[in-house]
Amino acid sequence: MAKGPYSEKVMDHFMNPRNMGEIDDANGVGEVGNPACGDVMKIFLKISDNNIVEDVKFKTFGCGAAIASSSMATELMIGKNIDELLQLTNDAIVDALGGLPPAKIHCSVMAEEAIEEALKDYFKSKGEDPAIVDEMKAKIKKDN
Amino acid sequence: MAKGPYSEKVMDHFMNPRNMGEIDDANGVGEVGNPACGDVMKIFLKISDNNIVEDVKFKTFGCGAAIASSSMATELMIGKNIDELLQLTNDAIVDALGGLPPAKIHCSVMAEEAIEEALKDYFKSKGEDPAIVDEMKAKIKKDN
Amino acid sequence: MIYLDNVAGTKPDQRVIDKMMPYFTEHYGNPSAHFYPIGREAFEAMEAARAEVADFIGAKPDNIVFTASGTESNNIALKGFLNHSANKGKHIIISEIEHFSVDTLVTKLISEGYEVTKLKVDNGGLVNPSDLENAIRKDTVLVSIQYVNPEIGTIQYTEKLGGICKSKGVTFHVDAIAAAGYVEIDVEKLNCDMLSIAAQNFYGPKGAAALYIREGVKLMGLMDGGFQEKGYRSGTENVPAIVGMGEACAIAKAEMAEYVPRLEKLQKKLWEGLGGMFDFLNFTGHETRRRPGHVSFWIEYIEGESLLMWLSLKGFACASGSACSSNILAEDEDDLVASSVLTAVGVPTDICAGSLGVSMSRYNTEEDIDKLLEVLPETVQKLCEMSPMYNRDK
Amino acid sequence: MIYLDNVAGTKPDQRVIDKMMPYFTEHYGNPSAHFYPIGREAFEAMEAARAEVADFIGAKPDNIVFTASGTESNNIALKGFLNHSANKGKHIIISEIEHFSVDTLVTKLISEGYEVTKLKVDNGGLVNPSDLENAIRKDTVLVSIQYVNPEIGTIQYTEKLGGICKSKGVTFHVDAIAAAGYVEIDVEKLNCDMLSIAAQNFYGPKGAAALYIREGVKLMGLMDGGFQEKGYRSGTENVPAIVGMGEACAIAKAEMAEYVPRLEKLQKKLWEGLGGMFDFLNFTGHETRRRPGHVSFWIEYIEGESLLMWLSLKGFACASGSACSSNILAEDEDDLVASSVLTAVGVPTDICAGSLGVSMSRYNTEEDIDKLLEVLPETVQKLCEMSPMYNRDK
Ligand SMILES: Cc1ncc(COP(=O)(O)O)c(C=O)c1O
Ligand SMILES: Cc1ncc(COP(=O)(O)O)c(C=O)c1O
Repeated sequence: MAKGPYSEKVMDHFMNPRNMGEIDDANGVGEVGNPACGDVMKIFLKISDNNIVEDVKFKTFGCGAAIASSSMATELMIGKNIDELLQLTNDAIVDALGGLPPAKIHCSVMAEEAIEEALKDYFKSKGEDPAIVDEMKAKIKKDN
Repeated sequence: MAKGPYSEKVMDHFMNPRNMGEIDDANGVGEVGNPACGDVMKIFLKISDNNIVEDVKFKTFGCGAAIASSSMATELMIGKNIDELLQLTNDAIVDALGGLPPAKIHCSVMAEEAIEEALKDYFKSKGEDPAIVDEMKAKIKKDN
Repeated sequence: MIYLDNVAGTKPDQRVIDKMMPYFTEHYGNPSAHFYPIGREAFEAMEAARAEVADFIGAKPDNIVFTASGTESNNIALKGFLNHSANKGKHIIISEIEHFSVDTLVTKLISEGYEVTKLKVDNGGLVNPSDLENAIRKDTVLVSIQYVNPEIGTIQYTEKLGGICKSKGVTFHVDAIAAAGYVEIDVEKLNCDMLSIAAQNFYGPKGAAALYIREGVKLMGLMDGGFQEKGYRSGTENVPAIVGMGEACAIAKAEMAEYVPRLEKLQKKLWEGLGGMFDFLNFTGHETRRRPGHVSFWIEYIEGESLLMWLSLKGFACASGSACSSNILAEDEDDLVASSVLTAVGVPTDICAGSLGVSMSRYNTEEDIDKLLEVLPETVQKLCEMSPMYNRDK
Repeated sequence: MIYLDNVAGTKPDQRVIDKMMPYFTEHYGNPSAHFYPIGREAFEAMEAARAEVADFIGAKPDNIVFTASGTESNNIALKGFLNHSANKGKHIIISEIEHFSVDTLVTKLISEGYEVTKLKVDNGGLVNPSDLENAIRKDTVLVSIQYVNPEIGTIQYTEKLGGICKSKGVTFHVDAIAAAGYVEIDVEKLNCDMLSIAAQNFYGPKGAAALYIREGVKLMGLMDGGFQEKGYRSGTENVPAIVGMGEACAIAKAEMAEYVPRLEKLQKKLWEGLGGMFDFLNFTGHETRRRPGHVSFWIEYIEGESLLMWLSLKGFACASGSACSSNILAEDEDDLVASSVLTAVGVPTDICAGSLGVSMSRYNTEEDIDKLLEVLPETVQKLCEMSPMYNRDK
């Protein structure tokens, strides 16, 4: 088969998405995107008491890049602590996927945003101010 | 060989021009055309005392259609009397050639004009007014 | 691979290829070189092809201009005509479901002072002839409406539309690129002044297309150069492709009566098979006035590119009008443009939906359709399970 | 038939044809269809060809736009550039011996308010670089000068001309259509901003040509439509022809070093043979700066079409710039246009003269030239005898 517009990694994650599904007792859920734009991404997080991602699942309506970005994102998240999660940028997802076509970079951005939303939901569920996520993100950006 | 832009008759006259050459003792010679335009046609007439074309020859600088038109014209002229010569139009030459491309019709017109010029020269050589040719031509046109 | 994207181009007929070959190897001359056989052979083959193209659409050879693509035919027709009649009027009418090569072109003209009316289509994709009648104004110079839409397969009432243009004295161009080889074309019956077809859409080669121009209709060529194609289209002609186009026309003329009913049968089979499959599958286009062998639909909850990719992995080549799959080479996501055809025929954009276009060729068999009907449910199911929208509203 | 009209197009190399074939029979997909193999294969083959074309002229693949003919490349370059820079200046410079696709185009622009300088050439057909330098004005937006003239074979001082344009900041287009495959092309050395080549001129197929566009140079496409070729050239791409063009570039790059000296030898042989033949035979073009294997001349007293026809009957395919042979399909004799190139290089128009162009390909042999040298005297003699001008002035 000829190579497509996507890397082999993208194709692998598209065909065999990792961690696809929902977590019934998730303590953080984030959804981003817009059906009219053709992408909706939803991430379910289960963060343990010692701040480690114990489990993560995704559901995505979208193109090959969107599905592969979500799948890869979940792989990169598992076992990470919250700090590490906040450090996970879309660039890391793109790199891990072996690149994305320029017009599809936004799919990886959506994955990063879905993680943020899920984290905010997690803080909210713990009664904390979700704005902390934005602050921490801003701090990380500045430090880099 | 594939057919060219010219009919078989044109090709035949181009390859085997009839009556090519000069007549040393011609009593009527006509030349028309313009080197810059790519065509010069010269017709040599030998008209007998009883007004019959006894001999005719041509020399032509020009394209395939010009050479074939002159050659065909001489064929149509031989044995004709002056009246008949005046009746010989470019259409008759074109017909006899099995047609010419539209852009090359002017070659047959040149042949007709060369005949006229040769006739004028003939009248002049006999001490008559060459204008008679134009008059006779005009009359023929009107009668048709 | 089961190829079901024939609106994007068909596999050329082997007879077409065989006919072309000697024009690569033997008769390679330039058709403008009339004075030696190798050139003249090329010229004569081109003129024979012109006669075949003309015959295929009920025209005279003199009215056929060869171009290099459907897009070029449409561009010469529209720009060439408007550039020539610059001062005759500034109103143009098209439909809202035209191909980019008409829609983009005409839309750009607005900045040059043209007014453009884009006629609405109904849910079946049809322009209502009385809408055209009402839209024509005193200063209308040109109407351009496609014969068949490649995305939704709808066949317009082109004959009627042409009749209206004719009675009102307005020049009428028909983009018949998705129609040729599938729907009968007769420029007299259609009452059109110009008509575009492209060989690759009906078993001919890429690189050859044609524009029919009725006597008396004056155009200005797009390109300046040599004398080729009477100046409508300068540049050395692609002789082998033109020869192939002639053969494709001759074959289509001879064989449409055989393969069109066969395609209609396959279409019916697929339509019926899909009809009972999911309650969230919706057909697009018209149920009866459609290109034989063309079935198109949208499926809620799943996205078109993913559907295409899965079908490809399963061995099927289809099309989608989804934004994501539109322009994958773009440098920017803003250049991903969803088909406006689907919106025009009432597909709601505020829900998650993937569109799919299946366009068969005469090479397709019943088995191909059986296989597609077998594979589609599991594929859709897989994507539904992955979709955050599926089951949400249940 | 001994084919000696290679400026009108060459016989495609068999390797080129072999490379093209699978894109008719197997990989027939539309290269815009990225989501199934049959489409993607077409796309990837096209991109491989783009890399080969780029490599052939010292460019990057991103700078190559595929078109369907040399004329189209020239038209996109000139009109596309001017349409984009409409307000930057109104002065254009070309030479007086450009191909129709440049000369006619630019001449028409005068009515749109452009001023055009057509640089004179010397008797060898060369533009004097200092003439270009002097002609460039503050409002000069574009210079377009061909690399090799197909009629008289002259190779311009393109590198110098490009250097002048570069130093003055004026955009420089090179029509290299008659140069490619015969003269080395390197867009960096040439200092050009745009450059046109066409595959059929160097053993590639008809229907594929390319335009090089330097980064930063902005053009507007001629045709509106889909996303193909980044919008510079919309319309389904002619994949087989493009693949063939890639192969032709790769072959030329690899083999020019072998066949160019061979062509130079044949050229010398023909030149010397002709030199002693008649005192009324005059060479045209430059003696040393000429396309390898190209010999052109005019013969007094005889006309070009007749000469062509006789040579054809004797088995030779050549070219002539004579008016009579120019546009045999015209409806009107006024449309017969003699080449202005000959006038430009000082061929007197007030005497009877037939011009002949002999352009060899790498398929030609010494025997071919021997035969031509054998046949020419008798042919010329025959026509001289028929000419009322011959011997007149003796
Ligand atoms: C210098 C030059 N420019 C332009 C062209 C036009 O190319 P085409 O006939 O492929 O359109 C030619 C044709 O041979 C040429 O020699
Ligand atoms: C209706 C219609 N118009 C125009 C075109 C453009 O044709 P091309 O891609 O050959 O330029 C297409 C392409 O399939 C089409 O379906």
